[in-house]
Amino acid sequence: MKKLDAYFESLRIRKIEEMIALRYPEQEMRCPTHLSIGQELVPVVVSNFLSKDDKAFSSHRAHAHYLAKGGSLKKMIAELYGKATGCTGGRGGSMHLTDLDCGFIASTAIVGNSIPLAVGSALSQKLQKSNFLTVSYFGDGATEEGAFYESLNFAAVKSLPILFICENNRYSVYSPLEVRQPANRSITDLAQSIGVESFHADGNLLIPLTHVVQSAIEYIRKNNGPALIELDTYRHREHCGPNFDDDLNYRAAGEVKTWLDKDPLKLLFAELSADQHFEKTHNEMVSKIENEINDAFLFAENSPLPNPQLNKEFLYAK
Amino acid sequence: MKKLDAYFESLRIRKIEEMIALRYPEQEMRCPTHLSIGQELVPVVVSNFLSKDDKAFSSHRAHAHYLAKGGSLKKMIAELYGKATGCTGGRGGSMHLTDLDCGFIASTAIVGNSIPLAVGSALSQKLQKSNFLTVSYFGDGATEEGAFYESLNFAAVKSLPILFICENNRYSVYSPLEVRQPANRSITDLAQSIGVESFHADGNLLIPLTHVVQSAIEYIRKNNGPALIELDTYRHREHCGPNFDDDLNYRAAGEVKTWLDKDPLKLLFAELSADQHFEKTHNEMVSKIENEINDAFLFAENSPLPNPQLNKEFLYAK
Amino acid sequence: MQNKTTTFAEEINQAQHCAMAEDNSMICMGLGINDPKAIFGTTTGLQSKFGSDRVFDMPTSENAMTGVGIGAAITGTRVLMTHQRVDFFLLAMDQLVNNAAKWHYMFNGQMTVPLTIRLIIGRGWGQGPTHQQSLQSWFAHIPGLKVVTPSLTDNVGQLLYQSIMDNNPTIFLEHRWLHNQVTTQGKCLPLLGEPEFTRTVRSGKDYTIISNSFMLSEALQAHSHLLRYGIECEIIEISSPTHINWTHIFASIERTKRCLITEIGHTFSSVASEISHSIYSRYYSLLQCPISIIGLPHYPEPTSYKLTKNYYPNANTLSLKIAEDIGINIAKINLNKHHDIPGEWFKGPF
Amino acid sequence: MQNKTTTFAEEINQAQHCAMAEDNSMICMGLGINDPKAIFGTTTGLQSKFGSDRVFDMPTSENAMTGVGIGAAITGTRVLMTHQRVDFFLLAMDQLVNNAAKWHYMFNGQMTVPLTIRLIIGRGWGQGPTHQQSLQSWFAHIPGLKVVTPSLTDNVGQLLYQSIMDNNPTIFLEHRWLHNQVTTQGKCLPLLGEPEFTRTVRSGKDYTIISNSFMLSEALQAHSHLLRYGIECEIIEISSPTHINWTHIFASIERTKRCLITEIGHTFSSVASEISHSIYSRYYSLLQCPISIIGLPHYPEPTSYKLTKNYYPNANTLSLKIAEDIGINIAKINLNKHHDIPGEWFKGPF
Ligand SMILES: Cc1ncc(C[n+]2csc(CCOP(=O)(O)OP(=O)(O)O)c2C)c(N)n1
Ligand SMILES: Cc1ncc(C[n+]2csc(CCOP(=O)(O)OP(=O)(O)O)c2C)c(N)n1
Ligand SMILES: [Mg+2]
Ligand SMILES: [Mg+2]
Repeated sequence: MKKLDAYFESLRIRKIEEMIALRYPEQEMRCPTHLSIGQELVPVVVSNFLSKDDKAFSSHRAHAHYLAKGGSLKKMIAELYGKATGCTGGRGGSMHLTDLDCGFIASTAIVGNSIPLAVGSALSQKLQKSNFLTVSYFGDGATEEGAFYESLNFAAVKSLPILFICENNRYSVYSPLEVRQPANRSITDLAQSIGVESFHADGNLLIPLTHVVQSAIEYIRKNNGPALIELDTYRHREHCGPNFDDDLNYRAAGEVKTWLDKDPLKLLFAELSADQHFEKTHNEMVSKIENEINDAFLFAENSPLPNPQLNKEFLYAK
Repeated sequence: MKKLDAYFESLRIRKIEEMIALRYPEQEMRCPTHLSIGQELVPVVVSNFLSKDDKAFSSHRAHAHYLAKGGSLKKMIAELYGKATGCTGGRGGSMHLTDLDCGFIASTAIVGNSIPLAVGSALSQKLQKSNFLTVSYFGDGATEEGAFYESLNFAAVKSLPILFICENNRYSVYSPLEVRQPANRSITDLAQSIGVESFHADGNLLIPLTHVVQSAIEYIRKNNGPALIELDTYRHREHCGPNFDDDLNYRAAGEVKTWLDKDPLKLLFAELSADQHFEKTHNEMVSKIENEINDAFLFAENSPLPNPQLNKEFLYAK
Repeated sequence: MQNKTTTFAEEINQAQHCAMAEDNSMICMGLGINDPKAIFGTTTGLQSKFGSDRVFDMPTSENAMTGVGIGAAITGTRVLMTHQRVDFFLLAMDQLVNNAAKWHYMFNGQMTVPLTIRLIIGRGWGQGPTHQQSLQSWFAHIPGLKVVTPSLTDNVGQLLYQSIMDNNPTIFLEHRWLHNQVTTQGKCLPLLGEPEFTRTVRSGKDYTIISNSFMLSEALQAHSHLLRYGIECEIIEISSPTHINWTHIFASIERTKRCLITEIGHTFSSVASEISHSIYSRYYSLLQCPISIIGLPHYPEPTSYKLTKNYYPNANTLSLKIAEDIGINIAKINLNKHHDIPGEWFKGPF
Repeated sequence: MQNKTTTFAEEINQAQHCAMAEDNSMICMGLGINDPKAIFGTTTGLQSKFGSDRVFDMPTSENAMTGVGIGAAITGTRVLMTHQRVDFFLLAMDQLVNNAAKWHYMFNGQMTVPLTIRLIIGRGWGQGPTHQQSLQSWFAHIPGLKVVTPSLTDNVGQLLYQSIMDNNPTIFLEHRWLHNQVTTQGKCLPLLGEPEFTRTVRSGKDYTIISNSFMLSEALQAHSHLLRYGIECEIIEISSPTHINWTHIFASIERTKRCLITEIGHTFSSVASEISHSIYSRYYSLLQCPISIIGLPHYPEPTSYKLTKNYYPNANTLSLKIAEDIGINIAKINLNKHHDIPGEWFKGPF
């Protein structure tokens, strides 16, 4: 993927989430919210290889996946504000996003629980003889769920067109990998031995990331079989909510620093800045992004609240 | 393990199960019953390395595991007859065996569901700083359950003294491996990549089997960590019930023949028969075994029925 | 032709064949779906007719496979999944409750979940504590699920066909002992008809029995027995505890003023408790005797033949209770057969 | 000293400390048990006091970890496991129902399961459809489980301590909004006392309210409000739906002849339906008005602030219903606060 595109698409997501963080304390976005700040590059690169007919599923930490796939920003912010114009009309909140127009089917809030759904979507695609695939995003914690394992097994048995993306940010809430997975565990090797072609890369580095995503997708399209990519990444802020929480010391200061230094936006910015024209493009892009974000927040704030009289609607489908 | 011991211990189990098969049609053993005929050598060798203080757990197909561990034959047959003297007083039937005196804690009837229990037992052993271990028996089908995966992960994280024994008999009821697991799946490699030291052997051949069990147990005792052994094996009769069912053609005739030719008892018998004294020993042992079996069936038949007035008892512990 | 006999299992089989033919996108999956036993004969011929892409066996992974079913359903595939026992499906409650039940609702009607899950309730021959649970009360407690509990051969095909064709997640609770129940083919309701989830299957003025699943067979026997004493029971079949036609029930209670509710599982916090609460809340001052609930005792099923003798209530349990409520003495029906098998055709082991 | 205040969360913390000190074999596990937030402060200090062998974090593997807990329990280890939401525990129903609930019974009393599982019921701040389920009715439906549903700071410590020390598998359903509930320490019941699972927490002659968990807080407010109108409600706390003292309830109904039951979750096939059925079956001809059940509406909880305004019944819902039953007009209580937070101290996000 092109550096400039990767940078600006990631920057856009970063700035959206920073605005959410800034405004969260106003207590108008009243739902649990898990920011992707630090992890944006992964979905940006993955989505670069996808079309609208490819489907995506995600977890509690879904904003970046939704946005990178082309999900409507306005509908997402309106959803956080609990408005009628939100992507689920205020019913699902930050943890239940959907935008069928762009193929972002759904995120769900139970760890590991959207992985089998994504496999079911890939099964539909295979049955419909479609040439498209499904992406399933989840974290390192989700790989501890039996649902992850069972899903990979079935995807392999049936040779389904699915790309599993494991964003390994080393933590599940405040819990480090050591208390959850064996010392020398490689998620990549594990998935490979389940029967899914598996890849690994640093999720902060554009070139290896692009390369590995391309390889995995080529593999899926060529072999009609599943692939998994484990990507090392890091979340900059608290697990849930808008703040930094390194004062709690659950992550070693050195570790935090190493990873913040490897922030994908920082790295790309440094590289791109070498070009003298970049500053101008940057300023233009930033103001474009900021305008879009302001519009989205205005849209959300000015949108009508949903009508609780309709609360009974859609309990059953017609 | 000594050939002669292995042979006679396996033969004893075989003859017990053959008697169950013979008498099952009398309709007095009124519960689903899964025979281990063909798979006896595995638990015989495993149990040879265990003491009463080592614990064992098993699945629906538990007779051989229970007997090899030292479970009371009388109590087992009485259980099949639904008698008060049965190992659970008639409450659990063939699929819920227990004999705490010999460390056979329990078998349960839901696929994969006793694996976490065995891990919990190993956790107790570790906490109690005991030098003993727990064995968890299950089939190839059980490895498809998330519970299997989650259990191995936790056992590895906590370095628990547990030996997982997967008896791979290639079928789950009538379903062959192909429709359940990817083509090139190795359960051994899979377990290894989860983080459990893993071994593989032919479960029909005494020497490699003994060797691998010894290595695994040594590994566990030395490293205080879990190990798994995958053993190739074959059930001779139908999944549940007393009959042969190869008329149903779900297993290729050639496959069945190959495996029946490799019947561990047949192989050991052939080897032992080379010794001229064997015939005598054999006859003596067979009549000893047959007496024991007849006694057990007499015991079961003559035992009192349980009292349904006590059906409410033990809903809660005191 | 019209009068050839047909069984409950055959009707179930037929409904699946018709649904698969009707909807080309539909798939059927389940452990052993195409094995020689074909899930008690209910899935016979499906794979050979519709191919192994659409009809397939699967790994023993109840939780993820339910999720796969939901995922396929929300992306345009109609799904039917079968489990040989309700008990195995306890592994899949997260997918069922957190996803299937809530999906249409929480995504604001944007997707539907055309998924039906057949769960077979085991009974007898030492099924014991973990092969005989029914759990209709669990499923009915969760908003968004549709629960269907067939009792009779005449409408089971229609109920299954319509469940499959319905775009809501449906739990189809099928009792193992009903599979061989026979009726004449002409008496079966058309697959394409709209199911009547609350039906009067016997009319009577003296007493109302509200029942479903295998307990309805016992109720029918009790009904005949009591007729000999001049007692006319009305039997109301609840073939969907989540879609009860209350008016229908209330009309019967107004006439009979007495009622008994059967429960196929345990009774504490059950569908039967709910029905009782609803009837009482309306008619407490009209009733001539308390409402009885007859279901399983409040302990797990033991395995032994001897211990299960009185575990399942039967036609006698019902008749005696009704006679007591009405205030007459009656003899017991002579149920001269093993209590742990559905008929002499059953020889074990599963 | 005796009168220093204490909170519900502190009492829970204390009960765990005492149990761990009392039984050297006991272990505590749960996601985040020793993280900086210590499960809403309820597990503070446990790991530093008792070490990481006995108090430990675990993988996100709810199903197997429940089995591990059961396996450890039946082999001599007392186990306490905590989940931050009931909803996550839906993954573990097989282990809970097929093993924990039935073990002592199906192995004929040879083993016990000293396992307690704390499940926290979420509410508010957009918890939405999958972070706020309570499911007491599911758990109580299964024979062999003990279900404990604390409501008040004065006995929560005792209830938890005794649940842990009990040799039965116990589901301890703890409501997130009760954690900050305050009482004076001298008012707390001793940990070693025998819990009274059915208690009268307010006496009154006019009306019986049967309640538990957070709904009891609403009932207490309704009680005070109605007193101003001369209505004396009796409030009965059900702190274990599986261990109800029916005589206690019946005695109250005989006096008041009117009753309302609160339900912390959905009401269809619920513990409340069961209590209603039992009361009616005895007193249907004595009651002066129908029994009301007040719980959640029969649809999942939406997330938006605006949509949840009336999702949870509150003190006004209860008071107005009671006033209507008694036949008087009353004003509403002015509940001048956000409906989606337990108090001003709560600022989100979880
Ligand atoms: C089944 C289940 N267990 C626990 C939780 C609580 N929880 C929410 S997010 C989370 C962390 C998951 O970690 P990971 O999968 O690595 O994702 P990350 O938050 O790091 O992106 C946990 C434990 C949950 N939502 N569902
Ligand atoms: C959760 C669950 N699903 C399905 C079943 C039905 N069932 C009983 S035994 C069995 C086969 C399991 O195969 P495997 O683990 O290989 O053991 P084997 O019978 O070959 O010894 C199945 C599917 C069950 N008991 N539990
Ligand atoms: Mg993570
Ligand atoms: Mg097998």
